[in-house]
Amino acid sequence: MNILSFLMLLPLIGTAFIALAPKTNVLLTKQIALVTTILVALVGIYMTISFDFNAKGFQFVESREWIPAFGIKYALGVDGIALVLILMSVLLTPIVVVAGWNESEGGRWSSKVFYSLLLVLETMMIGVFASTDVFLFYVFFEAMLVPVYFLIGGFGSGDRAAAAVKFLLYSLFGGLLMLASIIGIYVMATRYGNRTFDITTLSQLHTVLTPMMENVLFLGFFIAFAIKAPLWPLHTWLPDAAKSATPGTSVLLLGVLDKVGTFGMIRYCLTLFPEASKTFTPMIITLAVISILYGAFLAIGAKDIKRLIAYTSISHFGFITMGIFAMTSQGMSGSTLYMFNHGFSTAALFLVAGFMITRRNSSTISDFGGLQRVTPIMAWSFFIAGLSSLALPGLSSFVSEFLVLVGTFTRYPVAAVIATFGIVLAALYILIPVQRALHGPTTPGNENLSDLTLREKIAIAPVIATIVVLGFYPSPLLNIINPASQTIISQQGFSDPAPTMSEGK
Amino acid sequence: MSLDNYLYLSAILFTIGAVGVVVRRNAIVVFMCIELMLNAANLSLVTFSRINGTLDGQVVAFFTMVVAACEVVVGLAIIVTIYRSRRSASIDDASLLKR
Amino acid sequence: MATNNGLVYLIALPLFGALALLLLGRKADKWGHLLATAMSAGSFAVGLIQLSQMLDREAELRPVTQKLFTWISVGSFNVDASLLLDQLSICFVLLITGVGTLIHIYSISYMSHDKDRRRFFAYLNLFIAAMLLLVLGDSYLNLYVGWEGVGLASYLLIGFWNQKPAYATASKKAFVMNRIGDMGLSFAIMIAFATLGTVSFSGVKEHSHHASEAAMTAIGVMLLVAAVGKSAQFPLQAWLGDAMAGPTPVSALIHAATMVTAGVYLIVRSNFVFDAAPTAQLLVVIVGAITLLFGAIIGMAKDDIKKALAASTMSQIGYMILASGLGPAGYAFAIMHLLTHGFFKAGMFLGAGSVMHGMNDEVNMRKYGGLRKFMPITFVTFGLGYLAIIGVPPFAGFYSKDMIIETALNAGGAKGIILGSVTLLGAAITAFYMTRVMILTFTSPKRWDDNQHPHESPALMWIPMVILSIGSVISGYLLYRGKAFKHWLEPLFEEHGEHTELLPPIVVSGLALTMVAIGVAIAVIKYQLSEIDNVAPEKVSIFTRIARRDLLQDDVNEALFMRPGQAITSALVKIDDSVVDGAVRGVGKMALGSGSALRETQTGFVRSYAVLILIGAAALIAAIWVVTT
Amino acid sequence: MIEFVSPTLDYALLAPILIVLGGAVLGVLIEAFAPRKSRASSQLFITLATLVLSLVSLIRVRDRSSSAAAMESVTFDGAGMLIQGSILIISIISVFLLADQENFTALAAALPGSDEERASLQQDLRVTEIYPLTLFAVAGMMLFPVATDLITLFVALEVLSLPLYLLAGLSRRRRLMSQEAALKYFLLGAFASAFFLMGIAYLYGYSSSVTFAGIHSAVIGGSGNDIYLLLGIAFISVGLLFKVGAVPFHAWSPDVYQGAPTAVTALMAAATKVAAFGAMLRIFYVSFAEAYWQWRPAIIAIALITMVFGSLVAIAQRDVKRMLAYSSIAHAGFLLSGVVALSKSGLESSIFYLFAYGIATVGAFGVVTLVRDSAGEVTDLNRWSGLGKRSPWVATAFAGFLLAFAGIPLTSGFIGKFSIFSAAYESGSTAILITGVLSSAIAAFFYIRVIVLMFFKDPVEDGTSVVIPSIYTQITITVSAVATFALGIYPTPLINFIQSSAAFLR
Repeated sequence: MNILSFLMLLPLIGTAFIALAPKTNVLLTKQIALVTTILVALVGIYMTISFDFNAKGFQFVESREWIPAFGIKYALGVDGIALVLILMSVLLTPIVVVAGWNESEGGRWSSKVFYSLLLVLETMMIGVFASTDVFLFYVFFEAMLVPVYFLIGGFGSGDRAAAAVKFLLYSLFGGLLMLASIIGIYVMATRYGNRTFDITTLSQLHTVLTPMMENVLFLGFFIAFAIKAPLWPLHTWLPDAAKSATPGTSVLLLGVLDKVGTFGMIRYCLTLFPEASKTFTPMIITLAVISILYGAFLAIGAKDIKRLIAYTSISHFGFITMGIFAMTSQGMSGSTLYMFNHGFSTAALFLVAGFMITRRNSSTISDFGGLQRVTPIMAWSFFIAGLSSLALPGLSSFVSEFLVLVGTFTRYPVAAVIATFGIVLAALYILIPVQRALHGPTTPGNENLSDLTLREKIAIAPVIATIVVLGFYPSPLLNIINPASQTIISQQGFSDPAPTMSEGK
Repeated sequence: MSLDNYLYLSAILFTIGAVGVVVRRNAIVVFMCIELMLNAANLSLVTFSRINGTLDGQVVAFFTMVVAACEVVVGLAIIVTIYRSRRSASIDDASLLKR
Repeated sequence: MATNNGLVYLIALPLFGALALLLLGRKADKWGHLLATAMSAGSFAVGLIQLSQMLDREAELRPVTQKLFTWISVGSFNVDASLLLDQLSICFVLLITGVGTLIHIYSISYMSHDKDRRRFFAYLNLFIAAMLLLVLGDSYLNLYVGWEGVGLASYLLIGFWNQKPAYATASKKAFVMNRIGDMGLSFAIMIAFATLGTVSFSGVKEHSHHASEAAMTAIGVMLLVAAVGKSAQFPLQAWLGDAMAGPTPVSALIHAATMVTAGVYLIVRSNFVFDAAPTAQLLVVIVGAITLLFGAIIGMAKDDIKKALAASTMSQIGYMILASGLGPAGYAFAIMHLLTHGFFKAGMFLGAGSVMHGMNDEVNMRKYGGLRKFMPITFVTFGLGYLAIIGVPPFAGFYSKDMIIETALNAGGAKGIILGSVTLLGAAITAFYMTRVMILTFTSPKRWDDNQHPHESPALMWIPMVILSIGSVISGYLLYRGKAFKHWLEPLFEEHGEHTELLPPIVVSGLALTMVAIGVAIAVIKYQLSEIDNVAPEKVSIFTRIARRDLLQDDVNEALFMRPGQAITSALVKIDDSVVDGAVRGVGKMALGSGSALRETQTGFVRSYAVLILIGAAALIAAIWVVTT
Repeated sequence: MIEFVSPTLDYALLAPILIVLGGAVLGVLIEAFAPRKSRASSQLFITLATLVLSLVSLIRVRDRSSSAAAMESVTFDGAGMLIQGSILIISIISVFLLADQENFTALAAALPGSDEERASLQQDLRVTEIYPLTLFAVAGMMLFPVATDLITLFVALEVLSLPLYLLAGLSRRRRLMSQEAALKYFLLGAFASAFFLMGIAYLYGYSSSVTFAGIHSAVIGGSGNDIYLLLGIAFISVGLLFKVGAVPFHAWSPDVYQGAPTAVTALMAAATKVAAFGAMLRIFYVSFAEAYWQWRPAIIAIALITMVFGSLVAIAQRDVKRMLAYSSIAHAGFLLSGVVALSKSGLESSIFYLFAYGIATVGAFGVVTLVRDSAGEVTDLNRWSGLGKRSPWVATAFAGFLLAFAGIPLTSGFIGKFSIFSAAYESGSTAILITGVLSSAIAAFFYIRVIVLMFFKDPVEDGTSVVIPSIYTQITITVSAVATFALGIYPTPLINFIQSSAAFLR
């Protein structure tokens, strides 16, 4: 059996076991979930190791007929980019399970529901990155929404129902636009004699499309991804969703699901519609730069810690998008690496924020104060997570952020320069909450908060470790990513701008 | 005289029936107007049958009468029940279901 | 270039110390400070070994490198994590680790009462490691890591007592303003990569000859921005004063001796860029000159001893920057002044610390006075530092500063005249405010109330002070003798022939000394021979007030950046809710509204339905009719 | 003098229809002679048996196709068989809903609120006539899509309509509403069929033939008077569009859906739509195909209006059954895009969509029958809140059906939407694709609102409760749910089957 299919099957098996587990025995449910996710993670790591860095094209390929009538295949395969993202997903899930050990209680439904949804979601997360058939991708892309919707609405806090609905409607709207485009592609492909959804075959389709048609189809995809990513001005669902969802869910939401947007831009927008991508690049880069600064400013203005993290993510997704459309190997690899790192740094932020919130029963920043004296370890974890979010050199996100900036600068200097101001704002939006929550005198209500428990330490330690290690030694990931991004750029007919060095003397 | 006149007549009858359906309140009358429309159709059918010189049209006409009869049966049954439970055959009274 | 696998230990030792102390937590409270000191000392030892090896080699063979691993490699963007030790970096290595170790020792006693002493030492070690990485990195990107690393360390140390909100704010301010500088550095790197295709020192150096001057200027200016941020030069100087919130040893090490001088290092290190970009070079000089006076003026107005010293640091670094802006002629002297300054300023800060230690952390000099008798050692060491900084021969400062003044004068033309006079004026002001500090603290009559019990600090504290004071006496001459230091550094720079001498050196020295004498004299008259009250007088000239408010630097920043920033933020927050999200909600409402509106067509009357059907039929016929004909 | 040709009938092909009619007649006899006690059970048995039998006989002849089964007046071909099959399957599962006696009045003749009614309730009388009526309706539905001459078409239309008029009026609770629904349905239905008949007349006048084939050749020949063709198409369309409930001929459906007994509503919403669309597809594909440039713009316009209108108004609904009614209007719009596609893929996708939609609809209404309080079914949406807490499985099933309506992947609805829109787009109408997608987005809005009500709101304590489903209802809901998801996850077998056999014999 293909390893990718196996990877997707495992969580479903886990779900089956959970279904069998007695409703009363919550612990057993959790244990099953944990074991499953860990197994998945191990398989994922094994897959990464057995991945051939130098080979071009997709690996671990599997292709079966699904709906031959429409030329739809159950086709899987990963290149470096997809692999890295899958790895991220499967690594984050067990961490989320451990960190959110008690999130499943206090929901509307039993823990069984929670973990079933979680595992189903994991399957779909893998599938959405692994599928090489546009239709299959779309199926995962849309179906994914349902478990998340119930995770937010059923186990979240505050006005969770509204947030869930907002999230779902936004995404559905995007999804339907994308459906229109997919139908368009399908019909075009049929018209030009090849009724298929295979991404590799379709990547030739643009040669026969009229520019107008290509642009329209491109927009269908891009808007969907821009909502997912999210890109300004289609972002307003994210803060609400992130605020209402449980920390664990938020990690998966911002850490993994939103990556589907940026991943889609690379895998679908660029591959399927190179010309249109070129046409829209200026607009997209502009939006990206706006997102960077806009998200940063709103993060500075945020009163609620979860909203703050959400806004920082908007800023970061601006960077990722910018890097993607910069069309340089640095930008492309940087963005992909950025996706991975952002997954972990956001995870760290959200999880620690979650720890803080559960202790204080409030997510308002001003309710905290002087935690560093009360709960040093928690404070430190938050601080380090914050530093990685502001891309401090030596932490993983610096490498990716700098690559994105350099890569963009070589082709779009102005955008890069404006975007760089984001790093000053980043310092503000991280240090302000750090000062409010961790520094200063210990404010009433915080005197006897307890520090991280062993479980929480176990959950957060690997994340921080990853952040630090990848900061100094990103090569393993870059080796996986580089060939893939190279392929994509060359497909686009781009090559890195050579040093200008115009003779002036 | 030209057969077209019959067609015009049937068209007029049909219209009268349609308008009747719209303007009259009493269920029975409305129903009668519908019958009128059916018969207008019949007239056209017969006329066309004459014009085309095939019998099918007349056959249809016969079928129509039968069907109309059945409609009467069902229709009157419904109208009567309504009348009994509402003590009125005005179709405007029956407007609980709306929006 | 020769490789040497020993370099990594320079950084590894203190880094290990930092990590150990942070990760072990309270377990290490007992011996943490000792480990940290040992690590710093060890690093110093390694440095000495490296120096001795270096001395054995021929001038051009002296630089050594060590490649640790491939850090980032994407397309043509390849950066190795590798270290470079040459004549320039070795000076810094020794300064950092040497002074650093002394300050470790000093802190053992200075921080002995603080229950977080271990954390303090962890931060110190972290700083040492980062600073070493800064000066050892062989490419701008490696330097960047150290660059922000020291920023982090200084953030942590300034905010070491961050339970005091003011201190927390100070640390944040320092970090953010540094980030603005860092932005400049990243711009410089981007431009370098985009134009030259490399970010390593050697690479840029080799391209610097045939790259366009425009590119070089751009890089140079951006590097200057970085330097300005890190070295608290104008206009990014505002954070240094507040940074005095940190424990005094920190001020001595980071905000006097080492970190703040990183800007000078960056410029001198990038000499090849600036040599190729005269415009950028001019800017450097201007910044240096402005800051030199700026700091000096503030220094005259401060009553807080640490702030006064901080201002003086700012001004002294102004000297160095100015020198480094004078091209090959000045680089050596910039570094030389940097080193001597490292000694005497660190020593004076430690002195200040010891004074505060004896005065229950009182920092207001107007509440000092006559401490000469109570803490003689401090007085002497501080005094030697004082003589050094104002530039009295044969103390260290005299040689280094004199050289700078000389070079400035010889810069040629109006430039030379202006710079020369600025530096001379600076010397006078320096003399004035430093004398003021001396008098207010030590020699004037006592102004402290009787619940104060001034006393000399313990040996662990005064030994480092003594050592540093020795340094501030002799270091200048040692480096000056036979232009030793100039020759030591020469291989790194490209000499552009000799400069015209505006005035003979002896005259320059004379001028300088007269200026100093004037400064001292005024101070003595104004403070020693007249009554000083223990609260700052209110009825003072507008200039004094402005000077006390740091020449309005904070007011300007607030008006220009902070308030607009806050305005934008709150505006955007509103917009995001009302406009962006509002639009989305609006669409929803619209759909709902039209739904309920259309709903009304369903009247419930059979006849109206019939009408609908009728209309529909008519429309259908019409439509088909239209199409058909 | 025309000499009389004795008709030759192919009973094997006619069997499915004849069996159903026979079963209906048998049912009538039972009403006449069997003792009251045994009626209910025996009627149910006979009905099911008949339908199953008919299905079997249909399968037996599935790969035969002939237009000579009854002298050209009915044509059995792949498409027809598929549609008949769908009708039968849908009817079978909805008959289980009929079996639940809570749905129907004890004594149709009794006055609402009269002693007579109370007495009849106490005696636990039951109108068992519903079964034969249903069978008659089903027979009509099966005849409708295979009829290939206008007479048969008209007769079939009436045969399927008349019983439904009556069934609509037999609700046990809220009888006034029920009767009103019957009245409205009847009057408007008759009104529409009058148009239909007039259309027949004009087509006959145009082509001097009543068979589809004749009309087809006349259209090709172009000899006839185009005015007649125009009027004919228009009037026929009015009749058909009325049945499928397309705007502006939709107005009856919300009222009737709401008033009629839910079981009947299920049958109407699902089976009738299938039949009506079957007939529509046939007549437009077979007879009017070559005149498409005349009618297509109009039908496209109606399709667009229908989608948007249905989706928009559904948002504003507070009553489950009305909401479903409007959603079915929207779906009628989607299905019309299959008609205008006028291509093989259009036909295939329409058939798939009809089947999938029908199944899901029956299931959804099945759930509606379960949510009750002392006064009968609770259709007020606000009182559905917290259903997910009270009875998770029922709520989950309903959510599933809603997701299918919304066209979320992994449900049958998605495949249907995808295939039908791509068919429409293939035939070059971008407008339908865009509008369809957008109105689906609007539609999602209210489907999700219901899901929120059921799962994320807390139950209101007002006696609303979910009755323990009778075994029949259970079967209905389970079967539909399973089918809905199965067709979403692995539709290949059905699609292949449809592809292999879906074609109209001209």
